[in-house]
Amino acid sequence: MTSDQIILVPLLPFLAFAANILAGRWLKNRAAWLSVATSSVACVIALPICWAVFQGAHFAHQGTWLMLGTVPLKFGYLMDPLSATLLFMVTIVGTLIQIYAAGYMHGDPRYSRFFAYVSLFMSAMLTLVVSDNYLLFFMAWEIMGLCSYLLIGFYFEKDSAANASLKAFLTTRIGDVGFLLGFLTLFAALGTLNFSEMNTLMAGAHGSHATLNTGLLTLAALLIFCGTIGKSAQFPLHVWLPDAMEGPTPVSALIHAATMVAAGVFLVARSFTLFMAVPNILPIVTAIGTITAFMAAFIALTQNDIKRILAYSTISQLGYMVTAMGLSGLGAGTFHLITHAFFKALLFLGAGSVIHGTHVQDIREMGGLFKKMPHTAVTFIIASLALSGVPPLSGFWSKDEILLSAFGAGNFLVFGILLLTALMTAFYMFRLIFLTFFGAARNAKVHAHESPALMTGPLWCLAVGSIVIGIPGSPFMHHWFQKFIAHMVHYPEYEPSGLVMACSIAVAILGITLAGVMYLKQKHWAAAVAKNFPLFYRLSFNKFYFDEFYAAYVVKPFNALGHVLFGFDETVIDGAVNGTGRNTLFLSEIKNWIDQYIVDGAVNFMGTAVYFLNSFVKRIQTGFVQNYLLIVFLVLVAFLILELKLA
Amino acid sequence: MPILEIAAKFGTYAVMAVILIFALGVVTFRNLFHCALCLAAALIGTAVIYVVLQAEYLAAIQILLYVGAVVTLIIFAIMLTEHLAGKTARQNNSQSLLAIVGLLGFVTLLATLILKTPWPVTPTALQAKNSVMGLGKALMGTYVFPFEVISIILIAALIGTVVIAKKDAPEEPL
Amino acid sequence: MIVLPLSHILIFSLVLFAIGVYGALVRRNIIGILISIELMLNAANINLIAFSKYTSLSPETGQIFALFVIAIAATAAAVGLAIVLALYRVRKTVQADEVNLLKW
Amino acid sequence: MIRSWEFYVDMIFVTAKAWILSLLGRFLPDWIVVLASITISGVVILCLGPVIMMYLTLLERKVIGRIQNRYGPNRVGKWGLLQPIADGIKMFTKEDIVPANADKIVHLLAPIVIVVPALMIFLVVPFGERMTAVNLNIGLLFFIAVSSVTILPIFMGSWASRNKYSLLGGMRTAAQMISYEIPMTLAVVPAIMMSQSLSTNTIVLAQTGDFDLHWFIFTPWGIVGFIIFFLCATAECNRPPFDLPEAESELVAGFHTEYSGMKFALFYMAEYMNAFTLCGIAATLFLGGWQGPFLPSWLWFFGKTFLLICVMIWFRGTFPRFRVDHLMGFAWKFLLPLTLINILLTALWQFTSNLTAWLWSILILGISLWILVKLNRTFVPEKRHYPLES
Amino acid sequence: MIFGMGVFKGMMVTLKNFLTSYVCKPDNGGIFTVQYPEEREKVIENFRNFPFLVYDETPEKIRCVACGICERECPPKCIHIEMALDAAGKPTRKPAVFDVDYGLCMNCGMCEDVCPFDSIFMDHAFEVTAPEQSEGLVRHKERLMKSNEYFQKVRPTLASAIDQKRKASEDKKKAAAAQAPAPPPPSAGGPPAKQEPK
Repeated sequence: MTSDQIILVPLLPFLAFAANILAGRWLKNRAAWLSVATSSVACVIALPICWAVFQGAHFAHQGTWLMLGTVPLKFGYLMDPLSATLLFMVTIVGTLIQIYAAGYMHGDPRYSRFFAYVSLFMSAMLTLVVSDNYLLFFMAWEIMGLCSYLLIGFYFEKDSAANASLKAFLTTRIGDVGFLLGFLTLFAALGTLNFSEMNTLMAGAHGSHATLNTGLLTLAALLIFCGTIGKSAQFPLHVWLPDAMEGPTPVSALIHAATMVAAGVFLVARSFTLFMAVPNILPIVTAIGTITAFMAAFIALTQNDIKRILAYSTISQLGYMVTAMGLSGLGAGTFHLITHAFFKALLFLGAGSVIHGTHVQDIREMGGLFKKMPHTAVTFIIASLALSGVPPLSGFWSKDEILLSAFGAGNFLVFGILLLTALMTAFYMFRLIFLTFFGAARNAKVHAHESPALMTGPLWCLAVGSIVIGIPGSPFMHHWFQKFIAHMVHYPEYEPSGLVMACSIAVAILGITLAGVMYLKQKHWAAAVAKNFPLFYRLSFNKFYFDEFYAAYVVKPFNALGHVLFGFDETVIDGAVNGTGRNTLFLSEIKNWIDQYIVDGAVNFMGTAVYFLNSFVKRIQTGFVQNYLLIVFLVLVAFLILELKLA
Repeated sequence: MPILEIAAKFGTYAVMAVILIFALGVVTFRNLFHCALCLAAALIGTAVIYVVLQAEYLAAIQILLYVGAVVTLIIFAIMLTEHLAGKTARQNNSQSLLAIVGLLGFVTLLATLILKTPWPVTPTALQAKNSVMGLGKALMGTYVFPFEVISIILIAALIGTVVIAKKDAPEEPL
Repeated sequence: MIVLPLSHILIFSLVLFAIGVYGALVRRNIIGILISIELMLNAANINLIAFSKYTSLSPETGQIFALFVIAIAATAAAVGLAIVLALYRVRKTVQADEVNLLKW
Repeated sequence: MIRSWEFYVDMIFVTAKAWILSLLGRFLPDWIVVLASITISGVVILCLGPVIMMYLTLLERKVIGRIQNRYGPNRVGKWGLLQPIADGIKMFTKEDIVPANADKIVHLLAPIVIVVPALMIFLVVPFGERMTAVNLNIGLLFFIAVSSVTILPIFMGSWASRNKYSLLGGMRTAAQMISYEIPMTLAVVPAIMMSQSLSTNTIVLAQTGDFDLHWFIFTPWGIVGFIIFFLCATAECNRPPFDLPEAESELVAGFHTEYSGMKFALFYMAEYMNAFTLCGIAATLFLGGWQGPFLPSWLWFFGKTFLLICVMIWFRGTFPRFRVDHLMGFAWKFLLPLTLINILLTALWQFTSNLTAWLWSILILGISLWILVKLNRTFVPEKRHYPLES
Repeated sequence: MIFGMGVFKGMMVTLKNFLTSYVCKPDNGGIFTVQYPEEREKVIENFRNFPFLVYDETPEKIRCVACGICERECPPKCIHIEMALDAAGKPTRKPAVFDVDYGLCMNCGMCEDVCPFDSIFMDHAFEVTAPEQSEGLVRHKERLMKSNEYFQKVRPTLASAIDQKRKASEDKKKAAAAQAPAPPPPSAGGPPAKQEPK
């Protein structure tokens, strides 16, 4: 019965949500503690179960929810290596971020509502993680989308926040519709929505493709991947994520860095057998991932908003994960997902701490914060090192795994792009750090101060996590994690390669050095680079003109279509109407005479005649309902007689 | 025990007759309150018929919902709209004769039809016992969707009733 | 089990229904009409149960339909009576033939 | 089969009836025996009801007297044992007054009709082992349905009297009874869920167990359900503190203001029989009905029932009357959510072990009670300050 | 505060009352009903109900002199006095008729206060019943007259005080009589003669 307690894990945050949303007015500041407490309890319940799964256990339980005709709708939970890993990550990171948020959101007028939304989000995310079928998965997925919308637009007084929330919602919606259609297609093809059953079917079908409808499955896989593209902000639907940074920073950390956006990758991991079974889909995944990784990193090079840089970094890293999935590197992708969750959450929280301390977001306004905010700075640097892939921090191991899958698969183009991306990653992260924490303070108006212990505490916890979480996947533990994931699904594994590792370390150090040189020593270099490569600079600075592109080629056409239709209405139809009107006016003058004497006479005669007749007939319409009822009834009787006569 | 069976049979006919008498009372009494009471009596009688047809559960539900709730509601409405000691006005409108003629036709026609039709009455069906358990299972299984829809309808009716019957801010009568 | 002929039950419910129809047709009071409609629904219920008992359908089907009818009848009564009360408040009458604005 | 003498004491009434029937069966045809069986049960119930009612009035007057430091009736017979009979004689011989404008027939019918459901509920009450008059498989539903009919005669009486106090009392009764019927019905649901039956007999049998610790009241949902059921039962039979329909200080006597003599006595009788049957059902549902060690089953049943009735009387001796809005609010805003939570607890009980379920139940109940109390501020008045108090 | 605690407390109070009614004395929670005909509460001495007339040793030696002051002062006018006449038709300073209508009397005690001859007092007897209201509750002189011993018994403090006073005045009178010869009788008989209304 112990594993049944897993139901409590999503349920407890949901209770916190209910309490906060219903009784938030007098819970006031206690709202945060309610949310934190429920998350912590969920964490405490979840961790032993995760541990058991790490030891090799496997839990699943199913119950029938409804019988729709003969098809049972079954809900249940599934605790396999994948979900245990995610559960482990989400509960810990979520709890820490909520503790942080209790400090960060202090004094907000909608304090309790914030925690209500966050708890609802936690509940949905945990449901998604433990769910064992696509339907429940999708339901949780949609609730997460809703929470994301609510939280991005949390400061809905700001126009930008409201617009960003709308943008995020609409953009992800495209992917969600794809996902919905995808799993319905899958249901049509397989007759089940259950992950385990799907895996079994796929494993069975591996030998004989004839039994399964490959066309339908390909379509299903493509559509499901649409969901990933939307949720994980992959090219070309990545535009919402940077704007989503309008939400409170803990939200950015929790939803838009650590958990929700990772759900897309998790979806691919869940459907991995499907993607493996269907030919020609993995290259698409790889391509999308690589493009995203490179493009986002490239954009991040020139951004100035601290949260935006991190957002693009997130997109880039998600691209990494998707690439890993595309290269059949399930273990590598999942591993990177976990490590990324820790250090990216830490980065966002650090950024939040910086914003909290300085009240500015532009890195050009900052500088020299290391002295003033030591805790934040140190943890931030740890996270950046992890992200840049400096050994022995966690990011190095996971990134190395991904590079290894590319290398091992012999896909050297991808490998090269990923290396380049890693270089850029190290560069922009340390650009950020050097501009923010080192050098001299550039804006005298900024009075920075260290954040309270309530906020730095989670930072340190996450920092420790960022350092050690890579160990299970490292050679020190003999790549335990990859083997653990491989228990579930078999995918190609590659021998660790010293060359890849060396490349990885080299680009990381190169990037950091470059950033150091450019932003600490030779400060004019940055401007020079921008001047000498104007095309690249503009592309990067303007985010590849994606928003403009969409504005020009998606939004504008629709607007233009509207305008055209309106113009058509105004000129052609109205003109025709007006012209007709003028002509009619003229004609009517003539007709008037005819009308008055001939037609009117006739009409009046008709009217009189009708009125005369009507005075008998109109009595039927008495206004009494019962009269009508009687007539209906009598007609019914008449029909009955008729019918009997005929019969 | 043929005597008991015959007695029960005639008892049933007697109940039917009583129901019909009360039903006539429902439509003919001048005092609306008496009508409502007759309705309650007729409904209780119908519950007895249900018991005869071995639908005990439904009989109980009939009494609980109809007599306990609907009739009470009707009586409330009567009390709110009727003047306690007011003279009752003419209760029937002028179409009663026509209605009676039509109804007689209707009843004769359908009665002949009923008598002529060979109903597929099966002895196995007559012997079948239906349990409350089976009813519950059917309600929660086969008919779960209509059941849920009913709950939505009930909620809608609840809200609608409150909205309609709520006293608005005072305004001019039409 | 008392074996009445099915046709007797049907005729009984037919007569009950006819009485209800008569009430719905001739009562002036709207509440009276509502009461009569309850009678008609009742007659229909008897038919449902009788059919489910006498024919080889699943015995639950008819009862469940009757159950639904009862539920709907309750909502109908509630909404109808609310309308009657609103009408009474606005027009100070509950006579059906005094509410005849909707004509000609 | 050899049985202990306890068994025969237990079965004394059942055996007596069976003996009479077998005696009849020797001389008379079967159908008369069937009729006789029905008649015996009917006659027993018809006698039992009024007798119980009479002595309940005496019990009530005695206990209330004791609570108020008085003796209560003690003049007619030893300890006033003949007092109910004297009251009865008085009621019979009193003049029957009918108001001039009253609706005579309905006025006459109301007190007669009100006794019918009160007596009918006796049919499904299990007085002892094998001592249910009619072992209906929908017994509990029958009880709920029939007790809901009680509203109707009260309406009849109040409307037919043509008296504003009667009418107000009738309206109040209807509102109160409909409101409290809902939490009462929902409070019954856990017992049905756990025993998986609507039959009162089966529910009693479901509570069999060692040391009688299987009574439903020894579970968290059982105790909550029992308290809610008992409160609702008190309200259903219009007993204090829920006696608004007959609030003397406001409505003279509510719906039976215009009744006197035997008609009044019938109203009174119905009320007391309702109190008895409701307490009996409460004992059946939650206190294990006739289950109990050592004593014969029927003695256990009557003991439990009278204990509950004494609690009702105790209530009457203790509490002042509710205010109308508090009364309705209590049913709709407090009891109703609590019953729903209680159903949840029942489900919980079925799924986890006892100790865990207890802990969870206490947690959930505590939280929900706290929330309900917070939401229902009106029931918890502000701390009042009386300036005269030193 | 736990919700429902007040309810529980209230019930405990009544339960305590219920239980103590069986074991305790009236003063600390027991039953304080008095089972009237069999047992009755002690009447306090100053309790006053209806008036009565006091006579000394024998009924002839009635204290009342039929002066009529009480008749005049009685607020509900429930006293009716007629003075006795002797054979000669002279007033005798004794009441011939002394009726008190208990049905009218409101137990105010005015008569007791105004009586200068310490003759009329309020009694303790309250169980006064009559089959018929108008005449049955009228008490005539014969039933009104009670001996001084009775007075001593029901209201000992007042009675002994009055006895002492009377004895003192008697002594004073005796002493005065010893000093001076007895005054002529007409001076004493004067005022009653004037008072004769009829």
